[in-house]
Amino acid sequence: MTEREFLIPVGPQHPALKEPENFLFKVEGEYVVDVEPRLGYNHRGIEKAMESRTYIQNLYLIERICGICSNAHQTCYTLNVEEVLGMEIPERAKYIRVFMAELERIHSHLLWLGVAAHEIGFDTLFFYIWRDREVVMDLLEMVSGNRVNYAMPTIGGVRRDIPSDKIPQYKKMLKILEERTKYYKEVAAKEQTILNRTVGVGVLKKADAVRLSATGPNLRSCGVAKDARVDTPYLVYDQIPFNVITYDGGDQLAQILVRVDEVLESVKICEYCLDHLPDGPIREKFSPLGRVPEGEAVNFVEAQRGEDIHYLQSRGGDKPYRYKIRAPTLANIPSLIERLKGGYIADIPIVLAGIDPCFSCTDRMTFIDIEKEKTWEMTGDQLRRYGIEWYNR
Amino acid sequence: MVQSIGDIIQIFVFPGFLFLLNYALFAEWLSRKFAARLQNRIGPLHTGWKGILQPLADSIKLLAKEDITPSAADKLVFYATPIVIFALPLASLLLIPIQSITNLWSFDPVISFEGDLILILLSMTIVILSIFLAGWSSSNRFGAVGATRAALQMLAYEIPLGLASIGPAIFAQSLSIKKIVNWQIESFTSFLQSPSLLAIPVWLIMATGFAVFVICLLAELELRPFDIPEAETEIVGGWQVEFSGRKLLLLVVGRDIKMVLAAALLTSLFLGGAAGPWPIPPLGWFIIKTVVCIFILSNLSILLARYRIDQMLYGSWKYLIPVSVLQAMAVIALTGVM
Amino acid sequence: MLSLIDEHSRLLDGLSIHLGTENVLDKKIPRERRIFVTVKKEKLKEAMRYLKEKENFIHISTITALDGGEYLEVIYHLTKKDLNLNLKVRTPHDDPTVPSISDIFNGAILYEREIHDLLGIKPEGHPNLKRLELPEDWPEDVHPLLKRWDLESIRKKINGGGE
Amino acid sequence: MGIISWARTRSPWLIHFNAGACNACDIEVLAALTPRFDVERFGALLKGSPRHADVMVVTGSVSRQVKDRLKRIYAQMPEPKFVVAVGSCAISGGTFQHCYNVMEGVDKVIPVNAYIPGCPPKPEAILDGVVKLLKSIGY
Repeated sequence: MTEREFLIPVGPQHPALKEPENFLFKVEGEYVVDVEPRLGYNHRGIEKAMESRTYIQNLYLIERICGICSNAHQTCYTLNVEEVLGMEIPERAKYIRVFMAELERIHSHLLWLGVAAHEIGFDTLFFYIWRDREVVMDLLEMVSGNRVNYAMPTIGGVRRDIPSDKIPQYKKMLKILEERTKYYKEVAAKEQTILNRTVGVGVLKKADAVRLSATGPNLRSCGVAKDARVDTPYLVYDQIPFNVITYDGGDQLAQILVRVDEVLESVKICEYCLDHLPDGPIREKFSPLGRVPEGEAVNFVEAQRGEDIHYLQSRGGDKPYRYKIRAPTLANIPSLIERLKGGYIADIPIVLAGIDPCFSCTDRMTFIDIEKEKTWEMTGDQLRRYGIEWYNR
Repeated sequence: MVQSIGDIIQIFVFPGFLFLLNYALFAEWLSRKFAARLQNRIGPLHTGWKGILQPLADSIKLLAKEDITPSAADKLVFYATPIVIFALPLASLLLIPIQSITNLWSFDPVISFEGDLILILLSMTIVILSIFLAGWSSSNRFGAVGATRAALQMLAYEIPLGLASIGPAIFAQSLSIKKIVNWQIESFTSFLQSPSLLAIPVWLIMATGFAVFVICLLAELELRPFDIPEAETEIVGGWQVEFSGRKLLLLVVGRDIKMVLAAALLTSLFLGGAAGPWPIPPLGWFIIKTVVCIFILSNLSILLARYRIDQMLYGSWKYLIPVSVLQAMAVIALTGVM
Repeated sequence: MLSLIDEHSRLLDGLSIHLGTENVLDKKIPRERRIFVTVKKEKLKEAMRYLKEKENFIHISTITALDGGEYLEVIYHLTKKDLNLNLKVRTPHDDPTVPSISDIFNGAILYEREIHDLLGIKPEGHPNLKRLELPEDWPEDVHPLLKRWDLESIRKKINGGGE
Repeated sequence: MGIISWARTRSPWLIHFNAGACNACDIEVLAALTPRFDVERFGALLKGSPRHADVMVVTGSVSRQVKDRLKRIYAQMPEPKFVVAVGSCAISGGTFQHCYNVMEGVDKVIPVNAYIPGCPPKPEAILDGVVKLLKSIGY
């Protein structure tokens, strides 16, 4: 702590971070020198709880790890259980799961785009984007009955079918989404005030991104084309033509453009799924008390924020012996620290939001700093004592 | 005796505090509604007709709230600064010509003397200094960072603000706002009778002065592109973070009055004050012109994202100050020729 | 072009030759793109170096640790194009330590802190072994994911020791 | 008392605190601000600092780590303050009831005035909850 450094706690209650996490920044004037993330405010001990619940009950728990990528976690969980059961799910169910996954990606990326605009103080864009996001929320509500936590994937297939007479309406809504996203892509790329706050801000070099095994748009914005849908394809992603978006700017603008292009890509995938939806049943029989044979399985899903890995070990019986979840945000935190160092205080929110952190996913296993630092709101006398102690150090 | 009662009414009732306070609340409703409509929202709706009483409801609620003073805060400064931030803009609004109560068609201000323009600029600077003190005295980290940012921002826009306001003063050969307004009326009427070629550069200079003035007012009012001192997403409310209850009320209404002061200054220096053709009295013209200025200010603040403090300093030192200096020089050159 | 399964078995043979067949306890290829292999604890670092240089694995997805009853098991999930390799290492309950691989795969620095926190498996040579996501007022010796701790005993320990 | 209670019901300034939620409720609280639902019609604004706020919107089953931060933020709010627990996690811990790190419900930590059930409650439900809270304090 050099003479002029000043410790700014950001969070756990902070309007820029929608979730409780606490970053301690060592700053010199307006420059960030060092970052100590202190999270764990969201840790609920889900993995322990999963060991004491049956497979069907775990479906509801897995879905509520994180509101925005609930479908991704559920898809991965059902893939794991079906692999251990050796159960083959109907082709139609696979297409519906991919359709839901891509819809959720559109929903999450649009949400993030709005929040990113809000971080740099551009509230008008935030309101416009979230107004257009309502279109995808209505679409999700029509398909699954709920705006968030759709509970579509279940062990053995999908819970609800897509009525074929509704498909033209879904397509019309997808078209609206595509136009609006193209408009926002143009705004993001040309609006000078956005460029001022995002170009060259929070830059991550490609070597660092690979060294720290980052994932998702955070990695792809540094020019590395790594996508779980291509590296370890699951469901029917190997039959669907789509390309992996990469930009090599490595700064916040690259993150914005990667996500906006991915929305356009997801709209194409959704349309492909709707066109090639095979008919047939949507679910295999799996009784709620069903027992799962011994075995283990690892599965990857490309969630909105990156590669989401689940590991299941079952030793017979109706409860998993061990279930491990590593959400994408935890993999992105070391590279987030790299991005934050050397920036301005004013850039903290946009760089923090850059990796689209989902601390409710991460917090099942995020990390805390032992050093006994006070909570975010130092009272006056602590600050004075701290100030005196700091000056005569 | 009669004279003094007239003054009291002028200061406290008509073009004075009562009218200005209501007008400030009306201005806040206007900008909030305008911002909402621009963002495709509805804005306040249920309090009074179309939500017009919303600012009043906010103020009364704040009056009735608990007023917390942090134990470590510097008590005297913590109490004094909100009062200064509220009182100074209100007082300097008395210097603006709105409407004289003696006869319907004249618009001389409550007090007018040579150099009241300088007094208004001084009061604006003191308000910013008290904002710095307020943030610093609240002994909260975010307050401290907000305060330093407010001070930094003042460095950036004070000089262009002063220079831009000198333009009309030099044209009118005087530093009193009343005379500046009169000059504008004469030059405008003379231009209508005999449009001379010489008028074009005058209009050009006045236009650049207007633009520079608007940008500096955005910074002074801490509106969107320059609301760095109270950047809500970065430092949690900036220098206002520790204020609550009555002190927060003084700050909120103080900001509205500053908005009205900015709009009034803009109209009287560049848009011909409260003067206008026959049917509408000066008060009507004053309200129309200030509403237009408020629209301009809040429209600009809606459409732009927030700049970083260093970008703002860089922008103002590199562009704003040279332009305002050029404008002042051009004015001097032109008056020499005329 | 070799089919994926042949590719995986070629990789496994290369690994067991490099480490010596007695150190590779069991190998399993359940399906395309998945390999499960168990290695002796002493040979872990060497295996990791081999996989990084020879088989150009660069990305470590995560590290899973579980309480397998008589032993503690740690699984390293490495991924690259078209392959996910899961390297398993076992340690007895009374010696819960594992050599740290954060110098080979920097991304693992967080996952090792997590297994230390939740299961008490200490990664040797870890640069800053601090507590992971458990709260600050959490007693040191309680590692919730160990099988001997169930919900009531954790609550009793915390409420007893805690507030 | 008519004017003050009229003013209090007409301008509830909100502050949002996520006490370990899965952020489904948080994005619905945020959606309530956006053009389609626009909670500003009732005069509600989202404020940054607890000093400026009257109503605290808490989401999520309070995790052990967040517990004392929640108390601290609640203590910082000036007096006529109200708490709205949004979502079944905030009401009773929801699906995370038997997890070792969860306090199962906001009312175990701070007094709560209004509960909005749902997982997540739709923005209309949140608006309805806020308006009902306003009516109740309007007595």
